[in-house]
Order: sequence, then structure tokens, then C-alpha cells
Amino acid sequence: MAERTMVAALNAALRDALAADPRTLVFGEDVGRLGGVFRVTAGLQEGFGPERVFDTPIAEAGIVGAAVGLCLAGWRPVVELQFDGFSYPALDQVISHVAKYRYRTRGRVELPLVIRIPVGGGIKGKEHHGESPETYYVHTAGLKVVVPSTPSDAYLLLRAAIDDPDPVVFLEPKSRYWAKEDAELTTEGPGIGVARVVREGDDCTLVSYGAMVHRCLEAADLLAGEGTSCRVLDLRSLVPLDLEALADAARWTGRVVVVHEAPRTLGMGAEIAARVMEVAFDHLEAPVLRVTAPDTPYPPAALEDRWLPSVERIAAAARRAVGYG
Amino acid sequence: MAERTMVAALNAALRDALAADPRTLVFGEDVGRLGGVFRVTAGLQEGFGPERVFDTPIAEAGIVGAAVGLCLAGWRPVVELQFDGFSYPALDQVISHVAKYRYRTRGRVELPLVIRIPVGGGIKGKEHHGESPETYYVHTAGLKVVVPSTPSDAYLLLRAAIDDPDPVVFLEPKSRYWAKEDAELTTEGPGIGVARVVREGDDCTLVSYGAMVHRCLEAADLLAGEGTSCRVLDLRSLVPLDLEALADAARWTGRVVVVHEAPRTLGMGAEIAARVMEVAFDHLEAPVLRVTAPDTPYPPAALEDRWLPSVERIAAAARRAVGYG
Amino acid sequence: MDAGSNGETLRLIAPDGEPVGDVDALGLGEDELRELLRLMVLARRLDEECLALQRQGELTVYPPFRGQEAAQVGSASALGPEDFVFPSFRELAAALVRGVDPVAYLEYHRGTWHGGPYDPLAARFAPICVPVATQLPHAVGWALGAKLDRREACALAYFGEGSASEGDFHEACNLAGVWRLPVVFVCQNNGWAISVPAELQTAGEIWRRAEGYGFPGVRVDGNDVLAVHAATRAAVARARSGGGPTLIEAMTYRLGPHSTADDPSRYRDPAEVERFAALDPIERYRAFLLRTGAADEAFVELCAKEAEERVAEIRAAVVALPPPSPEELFRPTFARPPAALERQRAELLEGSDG
Amino acid sequence: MDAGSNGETLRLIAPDGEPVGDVDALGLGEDELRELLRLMVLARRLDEECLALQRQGELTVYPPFRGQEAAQVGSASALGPEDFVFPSFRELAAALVRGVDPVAYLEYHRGTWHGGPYDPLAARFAPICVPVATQLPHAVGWALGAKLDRREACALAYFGEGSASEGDFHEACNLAGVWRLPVVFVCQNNGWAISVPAELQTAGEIWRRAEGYGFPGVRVDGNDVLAVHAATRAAVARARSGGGPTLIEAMTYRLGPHSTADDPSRYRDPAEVERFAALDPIERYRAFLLRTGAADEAFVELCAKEAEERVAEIRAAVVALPPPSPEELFRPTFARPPAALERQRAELLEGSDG
Ligand SMILES: Cc1ncc(C[n+]2csc(CCOP(=O)(O)OP(=O)(O)O)c2C)c(N)n1
Ligand SMILES: Cc1ncc(C[n+]2csc(CCOP(=O)(O)OP(=O)(O)O)c2C)c(N)n1
Ligand SMILES: [Mg+2]
Ligand SMILES: [Mg+2]
Repeated sequence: MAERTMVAALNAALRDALAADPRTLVFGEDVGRLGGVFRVTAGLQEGFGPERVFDTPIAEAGIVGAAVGLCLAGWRPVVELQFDGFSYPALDQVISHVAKYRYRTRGRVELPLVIRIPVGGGIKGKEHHGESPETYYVHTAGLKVVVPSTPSDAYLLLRAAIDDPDPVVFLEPKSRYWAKEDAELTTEGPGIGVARVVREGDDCTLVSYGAMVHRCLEAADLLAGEGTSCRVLDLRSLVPLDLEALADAARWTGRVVVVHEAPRTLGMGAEIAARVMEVAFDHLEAPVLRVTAPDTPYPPAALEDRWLPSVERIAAAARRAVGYG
Repeated sequence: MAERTMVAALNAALRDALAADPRTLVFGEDVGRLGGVFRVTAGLQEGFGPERVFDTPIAEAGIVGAAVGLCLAGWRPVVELQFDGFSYPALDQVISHVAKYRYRTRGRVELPLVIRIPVGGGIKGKEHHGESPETYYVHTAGLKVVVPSTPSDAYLLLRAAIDDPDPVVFLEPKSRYWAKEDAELTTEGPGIGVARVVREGDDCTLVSYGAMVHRCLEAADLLAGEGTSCRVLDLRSLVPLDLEALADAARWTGRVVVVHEAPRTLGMGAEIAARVMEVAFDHLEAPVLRVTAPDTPYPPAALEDRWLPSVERIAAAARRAVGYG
Repeated sequence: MDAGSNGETLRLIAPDGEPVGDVDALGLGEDELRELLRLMVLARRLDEECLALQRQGELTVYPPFRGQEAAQVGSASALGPEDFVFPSFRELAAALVRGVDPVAYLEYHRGTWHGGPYDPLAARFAPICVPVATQLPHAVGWALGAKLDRREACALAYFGEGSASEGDFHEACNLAGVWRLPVVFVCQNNGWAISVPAELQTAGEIWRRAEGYGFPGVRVDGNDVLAVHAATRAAVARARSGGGPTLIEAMTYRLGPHSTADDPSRYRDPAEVERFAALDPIERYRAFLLRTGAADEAFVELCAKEAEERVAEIRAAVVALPPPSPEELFRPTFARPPAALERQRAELLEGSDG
Repeated sequence: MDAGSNGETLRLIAPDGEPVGDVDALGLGEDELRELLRLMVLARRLDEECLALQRQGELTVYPPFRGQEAAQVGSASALGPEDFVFPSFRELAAALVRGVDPVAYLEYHRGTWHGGPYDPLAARFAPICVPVATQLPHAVGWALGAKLDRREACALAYFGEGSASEGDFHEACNLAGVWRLPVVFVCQNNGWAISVPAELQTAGEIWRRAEGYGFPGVRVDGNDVLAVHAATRAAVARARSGGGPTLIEAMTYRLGPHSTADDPSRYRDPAEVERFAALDPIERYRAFLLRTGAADEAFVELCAKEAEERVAEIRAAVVALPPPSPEELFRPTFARPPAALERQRAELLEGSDG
């Protein structure tokens, strides 16, 4: 296995998808000549030409709306919205059309499209560059929502998303873009809808996705030193949610802590807490705890470390869960 | 107390607010000459003139964006977005600006604006006319979100929303628009952030808001006949959430069922379940159950009765909660 | 033909039926000319029947298109089988022209299905689209796909003058312009957007916006079926041959209410309606055909009779439409549904949540 | 003055500094003429210092405006104290003109606060706005408010040619047009939107879009500070006197990278940059002042010296900016914060979640 960044893995996934299916298109703001502001699409326009990989005007609703039309013409568009905070102008197209088109047409028109969005904070970005928009997509019935946490998963899940006949919102944790990890680029392995236990443990389960998985692993290390053994569950996809894996973890450890960057109220942690209670109530020895950002806007760079879940906050919550009762 | 519809109560609230503060403005699509497609603004343009109450072009982002600018010029705009499904084009302005403006300006610029949206199904409407968009707003830090269930509350809460210095998204359950109820039009009473116990009970609490409160009351009647006593809690505001009332109810009855029209995943029920677990874990004798729409798009009129929570489904969930364990 | 783009309104038939432009240049045979009347008469008769069906409780809210028959029939009839229509919500007449099954279409208004009750890909007619202007970027995307496929086909998108105030209108036009795509944007300016008159919608003229996107705009008399047809045909030809988009503004009038839920007496002067009723597109075209000898009274009667028969069939089929199965609450959502959704299905439909 | 609206580009000073239009008609005194140079020189010096500060790790990502000094100074200097500016994210020069405290402004780029670090209401300068074009409806709303208050004041909104592709641009222009509001829309067409050149952004000309909204559009040489000033002054006068909006497209060039995170060598030809560097707005204006005798070399030197001193002060103050207190994570969110948020504050800041 070679060391790769998530950016390189995503780039490889797009390249391989473009090569595998001549109906695949990649477009968005600055994805062509520049290769994307994060270089995820670097070299693709050179490789596949300006008809398959192209720049668009700054018009997010237009980009996503055009992707819908391209699906009707038999194409498979993979669009990039440049940043979390600039995905919102497309929400109407996503909610009113992308999510509903198959349903509205009684299943006759499929939208095999992928919307890639770099998300999350932790990179000392300006406002509107550190948002965690997953709730907006997860709540919208008709979408699948995927978040990789490693380069290997970035490759595998993006390939799976592009192959999926349903629309997929693919959220890329930008604070992990440049971290090098051992990575295999393969389409073999657990696909969309399957969570992964990234660390075994018995006392408490830390449930997370995207960038926060790594912080959970750090917290688990810390806690291991204190004699507390934590399972870490990487959800990988938020829709579909792997209920078996959640139930298993909750039943086994009896204590669950959910961690995410998005603000608390109706962040993904709410759904995890509710589901865990539904599927494993009798096994719970403590309430499901949520370690999240507070219910405030993303703060300026100087404060982001205080806002985002820290290893210490995660560990504190796990201690509370384990010590509960 | 006189019998009034919710439409009449809302109309009175707008009229009284316009009379009380000359800086209040009412605008939106068809709210002027026509008086709104639901007649909520009927007679207001005649009463206050076309400068205070006016029609706009069809441009939801423009309407909400203009409301932001009006606040900077010292006005208090109350805008109507015509239907739930047509509120989405304004989401970018709501998320990027309305919710964050006070924060971004360090508290120097307040946005005392109200966005009214008729929401929900049950009126045999076409697609895009039956959506329950509350999650999008509740998750967006910086907004308050209010949902009245009765004409009295519609009046009181809309007056409170207009007086509030923070931006308020005011969701009006359109299936309750024309129901006549005894109603008092007064600004005295529990304001935004205070839930109301609309029926006392000991065995189980039904938590809801908007139109579904009435269905919960029907279910409670049904269950009373079976010897099960249900408390019914009307949240009235989703942000702020009345955690005391939730905790009280959960501690007292030990069993909680949440009911809403929105699809299950990351619908308000998820947050209620998570919060109830956080504040009353040791008192819970059953998992918090959710009676909601499934995770599918709003269906055609012919199927909506199957999709929306029915009295029978609510009662069945309460029976399951009470019989749990 | 170019009148429209100089700011004059393109017109080929005067309101009294007198030809005022070079009709022959269109090269339409008498059969083709007559067909346009047949379609308009059928469309109007169906529109009337829908209103009746709605009153009888057989349809939910219905948005009549009376007065706009020429705008829709004139434009849709200029398309070929390869072209693709992106309608808004008032384009039943255009759907008829394109051969969309009206019974399937009316499932939408009956409330037994959503905006795509027919097969949009087979009919080359996208789903009925209610969130105004959101269909315009779809048309652009489809046209981009056709261009990439080197297909000589174009997208035609309908929208109202009110919808043109939405941001999606702008984004779609700009994309179509900069990518020089085969799209014909057809604005039916029927004077009203629910209760808001066109002059409260914009201070500009909609057809003139095209220039700002780098493509031509034309204004046509939308109650003149031949003028609409001519303008659309020219736009379609340009689109198919790589010349890029055109914006056509068809000036017409909504003679009826916005929908059966609307009461126009609250906001518009009946005298205005009368004035426009006198400019009826069907009467004008009937007079033209009779005057020019392209049709005779017998044909006119035949049209009415055929429409009567066809609409009776449609009516019978519509009232017999079966309700959708509750399975349809779930099945169409995903091609590969999540397991959790299957569980919700069982819960809801098999009552297995007890 | 009307050149711009016929499709000619309004210009008062040739690139070599030669007056080519009726400069006297502007009625600017020599003090006023010199002030424009002083402001441009200061702005450029500050821009350079910000790049240095960024390289030294004292600022986060910074978007330089080099080359656009005339577009910003020329327009902002045409405003009165009652007017209100709605900037995008590259308008530090305009902010200087308006008297916004640059140290407070730079809190934004230092990462110690968001887009509204200064007092927007006192400065009459709205928060720095990154989601492109979203500030335009705000300008419209403010202008509506001013009109309802019968105030003789206007809103001036800045945006780039790339931002003009967004739906919000369209909705804002259309609302301003139909309500005849006092708004001046100033598009700085600097040729690039990050890596996308203007010709991939639109096939039209942006100033021409105004006609479709029913108000005038003008194109000016955006590197000619007097032409920009003249066009803006005329637009402001029209706006204040009830004449409605104007769209000004100032043709300029982004000499630097999009931001310090950008590497333009990936997408643009250095020869293009050199070509535009030769059209430098400050050199042009300096040559004009010297040539016409409105300023002498001593004044030019004074400007440079003053800029040096002022920027040194700003720099010192910026690097000394205190970090925000963690209380600021919560306090500014609501005027009346929910009780649950107070609990979150305690949890997070007082570690009371144990
Ligand atoms: C995004 C959106 N906002 C609001 C509505 C509500 N609405 C339905 S039709 C209509 C008026 C449309 O006017 P126009 O575009 O002129 O079409 P017409 O009704 O005249 O055919 C409005 C405001 C909608 N359908 N979509
Ligand atoms: C809604 C939105 N989409 C995308 C972006 C990312 N972005 C930041 S600046 C920029 C280019 C803007 O170009 P232009 O309007 O010409 O302004 P300039 O950068 O040239 O000053 C883009 C795409 C954004 N800020 N907002
Ligand atoms: Mg109309
Ligand atoms: Mg630019």
C-alpha cells in the first residue's frame, strides 16, 4: 500500500470513473483549467478534454439544475460545489428536483448524479468556508449522503457513488484533504451503507464520520491509557445509515458517544441517538452523548479550535458515559 | 372568547403589528392586492397602504435578501414565502445571512425580521405544496423557529415573533388554517420558547407541534377510552426548545412519543428523542418512539393520508411505549 | 421574421384573421395549417372539460390555459421528434401537441400522481414543473447533453413572465448563452402571475434580456399561432445548427383564473379580460383559415366534433383512473433503497410496527 | 458622459495620462483631484502590506486588489455620507475611501473576526460578503428602506463579473428596476473569476443587462479613476433624485492572484498580465495630474510618504490585535439567547459538562 492524500485518492477515483464510462462528466467552478481550488480535479481536463471536464460560470443552482438535465440526456454528471458554504444556492434544485425526480416520475427517470462538496472546518478558513451542511441533505428524502474519512474510502466510496443509480451527495472533509495515509485504490470492499469499526473496544463506542473519526481515534488512544476501551465506528455513509453496526456497537458497549462538527441541534448526532435508543434501548447503560459544535455559527479562525470537538471533549464525554449511573 | 380561524388570527396579528409599529412592513408574492393566496394578509394593503404592504416579483432569494437590507435601514420586515416548497430558493439567504448577520457583525446589526411560511400537508395539494421544512431552519444556528397550533397561539406567537429582536421563521400549519376554534387575541401569555401542556396525562407523553397536536389530542381521546392517560405537549417553538417541559413530561410519564409530519430521519423527533434521553434517561421506561412520515418525498394527494401520521399510528405507538418492557 | 428582434412584435395574422405578414414563406401546406386549428380546438375543449371535472370533484386544483392556445400550439408544433420540451405547469396544450397521453398527464391534476405521471423520456416532455423557473436549468443541461452527443436536437423550455423574475431564469439563460446551447426559451407573457400584473413584475421587457446573455430575443404576438410557429421554427433551426439559444416572448393573456382555487375578481378588472377575450387566438386563426380558403366550415365543424369525441374518451378514462397503490409511497424513491426504508415500508404498510 | 450607455466605453483619461474627455465638466477642484491620487496610493500600499503580512503569517488568506484601485476609489469617492456601500470581498480600497477603520477591517483577514468586524451601520459599509452576489439583494432592501423614508441617499453595491452569473444578481437588479430604487450596481470586471476568464463566464456584456431590467447600463474604463467617478456621480445623482438604478461595468484587471492561496500561473498567460500592468490606473492618473498641473512631483512624493507612514501604523495595530475572547463564540448569536444555548456556553467554556 502506498501513502496517498485524500486529494490524490479522489483525483484517481474521478480519473478512473471518467476512463471507465464515457458518459461520465466532471464540471463545476474552476475544476477545469485550474484543476479545482483543492486540486481534486487536477489534470483531468488535460486527460479527458474540455467536453468531459469543464469550468462553469458561478451559478450553483444552474450547475446542479444542468446536471439534472444531463441525466435526462443519458449522462452521468459529477459536479463540484466549491465549498460547503457555497452549496446553499443549489439547495432548491437539490431538494425540489434531485431528491424527488425519480419519485415524481414513478421511477422512470433516474438521476445517477454525484454532487461533491468539500466540507467542514479546521483549516483556519474564512466564514462560509467551514460549514458542515450534512443535515440539510440527510433529512431530504431521496438522496444518499456519503462522507469518507480516509483516502482509501474516498476512492472506494466516490467510485461507488458515481456508479450508484441514485443521486449521491458526497461530502469531503477538507481538513483531511492533505493528510497522507496508507491507501489502496480499489472498488472492492464495503460500499455505500456499510459502516466500519475502525477500532475495537468494549466500554464505549465513539460514533463519527469524516474528519472527526480521526479525533475519535486520538481520544480512544488517550482513554486506552486510562484503562477505558473504546470502539470507534466510522459511519461512512449517513444515508443509508448502517443500523446493524450501530445496534451491534450499542448492544456490545452499552455506551455511545456521537461526535460531529456540525452544531448540535438536529445534527447527525440527534438521529444516531434516536436510532440507538430505538434499536438498543435495553442495552443502554448511559444516555447517548453528543460531542458537537454548539448551536452557533462557525466562528472566526482564531476561535475554531474552541468550537470544534476536541480530543479532550470527546474523551470527557466518553468518561461521563462510562462513569454514568 | 370568539370562534376564529387561524387565518383570521394571523391577519389580526399582522394588522395589530402594523398599527403598533410604523416601521413594520409586510411583503411577499400576492400578499398585497390579493391578500395572499390563503388570505392571511387580506385587507392589509387597503388598511396600511401599498408602501407598508406590497406585492413582490417571484424571487424568494430577492425577497429575503431585501428584508435583510431593510433591517439595515431600520425597518422590521415580515415576509411571506407562499408555500413550504417555494421557501427553498431563499435558503441560501437564510443560512448565509439571516441566521449569521448578528453574529458576523459581533452583535452590532440585528435582524428583527420574520419569515412566514405556510407549511405541511393534509390539504390534498400538489407536490411542493405539502412540505415540512422545519429541519432546515431548526438546524441553522442563529434562527428562532415557531409553529403555532391554534388561532390563539397564532396571534400571540406572531406578535411575539415580530417583536423579537432576532430573526424568526414562523411556520403556519396550513391544514389548520380554516379550523374555527375559540380564540383570544392577546399578547399576554407564554411566549416564544415555552411549550404548553394541552392535555394532562400520566402514562405517556405525546410531543408534537402544529397540525399534529390535534391528531395527538384525538389519539389521547382514543387511548383514554382504553384506560391509557396521555399527556399532550405542544412545543410551540422548536428553537428555543422548552427543555424543562420536555424533561418534566419525560420524568412524569416515563414514556414519550414524538409526532410530526416531516420525514423521520433528522426530523424534529430525532432532536426530541436525543434531548429527552439527555435530560431524563433514568426516568425513561421505554425508548422515545417517533411517529412521522417515512423517509420518502411527499406523496400525491391520493396517498397523503397513508403517509401522514394518523390517529391510529399515534395510538399504536403510545400503546407500544406503555406496553414496553 | 426578424421583426421580433428589433423591438417590433412579430405578427402574421391580424386579430380579425387578415394575413399581415409573409405566411407563404413559412411553407406550411394546407394540411399543416389546418392541423394547428385542430390542435387548438382540441386543447381548448380539453381545458374546458378539466374545469368541469374539477368542479365535479374529479380533479384537484386545475390551472386553465384558455387564451394561450396559440402560444403553446404554435411553439410545440415547430419541434421535431428528437427535441425535448421542459414545461412549467400550464402546458397541457403543448403536451397534447407533443403526443403526451392526456389521461396520464391528468393523473397529476387528479392527485393520483406527481408531475411525471407519463414517461418523460419516451414523450420527450419533462415532468410538469411547479417551482417556477427551476425547469430552465434542466433544459440547459439536456441541451448540453445533446450537443455533446452531436445530436441535431434542441430543448424548448416554457415559463411565464412571472417566473422570469427568478434567479434560475438568469442562470439558465447565461449558461445557455456562454455554452451556445440548443435551447429555445419560450416565455408566455400572459399578463399576470397569480394576482400580480406584468408591470409589477419587471420594468424591462423580457425578450430584451437575451442580448445581455449574448443571444437573440424576439417578441411575438402570442395569440397569433403562425407568428409563434414561425419564430419558434427559426429558433429551433438556429439551435439545431449550432447557432445557440433564442428567447421568445409570446405576448398573450390568461383569460381564466390562475387556477380553480383563484378568484381574479379580487384583483383584476373584468373589462380587461373582455378586451383580451376579443383577441381570442382560436377565433382569429379560424377566420384566417376560412378567409384564405385553407379550410372550410365543414372542417371547422369536424374539429369541434372530433374534439368532443376525444375529450369524452379522455374524461371517461380519467374518472376511471385507479388510485395509486400504497406501495407507491416507497417504491419509486430509490433504485437501490436503503434497508432502513424497507423497514419503514413494512412498518407503515404491513402495520409491523406493533 | 453618456458614452457608456451607447456601447462605447466611457473614458476621460487616456492610458498615457492625456485627458480625452471633458474633465472640467466634472467640476472637481484641484484638491479633490489630488485626493483621488492620495487614496489610490494609500490603497495600493496597504494592499502590498497585506500581502506581506500574509506571507509573514500575520493574516490568513488575502485577496489583493492591485489594478482595481481606480475602479474602487473612483466609485466610492462619488458617494456622500448618507449613502451605503454593499461590498463583496475585495473592496478594501473602497472601504478606505469610506473611512472604514482599516485595522478593524483587517480583523477579517487576520481571522479574529468575520465579515463585519467594523460597525457597518456607523461606517455605512455593509459587512464583507463572500457568498458572491448575495449582497446585491441587501443593497436593494436598504435602498427600498431609504426610499420609504424619503431619504435622498443611495446604495452602492460592488460585485465581480463572475458574481454576475448568480441568480441573486438577477433578482436584485429586477427588484431595483421595478421598484425604481436608488441603487448603483458597480460591476468590477477584472477579467477573471479565480481561474475562469470573463469570456467563459458569459457571452453577453454585463452592462447591457440593465436594459432588460428597465434601467440604464454604462461601461467605463475601470482603470480611469475620473471616468469611474463621473459615471458613478451621475448614477448617484439619478438614484438620489428618484431616477432609479444604474448598472456600471468598470472594465479593469486583476493584476495579482485571486488570493494568496491562488497560483495564476496554472491558468493565465503572464504576457496578458504584463499587457494590463502597462495600463496601471495609478500611473495613468499620476501622469494626468502632472501633465495638467493639478499636482506636482512634491505631491506625488508626499502621497507615497504619507501612505508609508499610515500603513506602518496600520500594520503595527493589526499585528497587535487581540484574539477574540471565547465568550464571542456565543454572545453575538442572539439578542435574546435561548436558555439551552446558555447551557452549551457553560458546558463548553466552563467545562461544566462533566
Ligand atoms: C419558486 C416558486 N415560487 C412561487 C410559486 C407559486 N406560484 C405558482 S404559479 C405562480 C405565478 C407564476 O406566474 P407566471 O410565471 O407568469 O406563470 P402563469 O401562472 O402566468 O402561467 C406562483 C407565484 C411557485 N410555483 N414556485
Ligand atoms: C456563491 C459562491 N460561490 C462560489 C464562491 C467561491 N468564489 C470566491 S471568489 C470567486 C470568484 C469571483 O469572481 P468575480 O465575481 O469576478 O470577483 P473577483 O474575484 O474577480 O473579484 C468564487 C467562485 C463564492 N464565494 N460564493
Ligand atoms: Mg404569467
Ligand atoms: Mg472578476
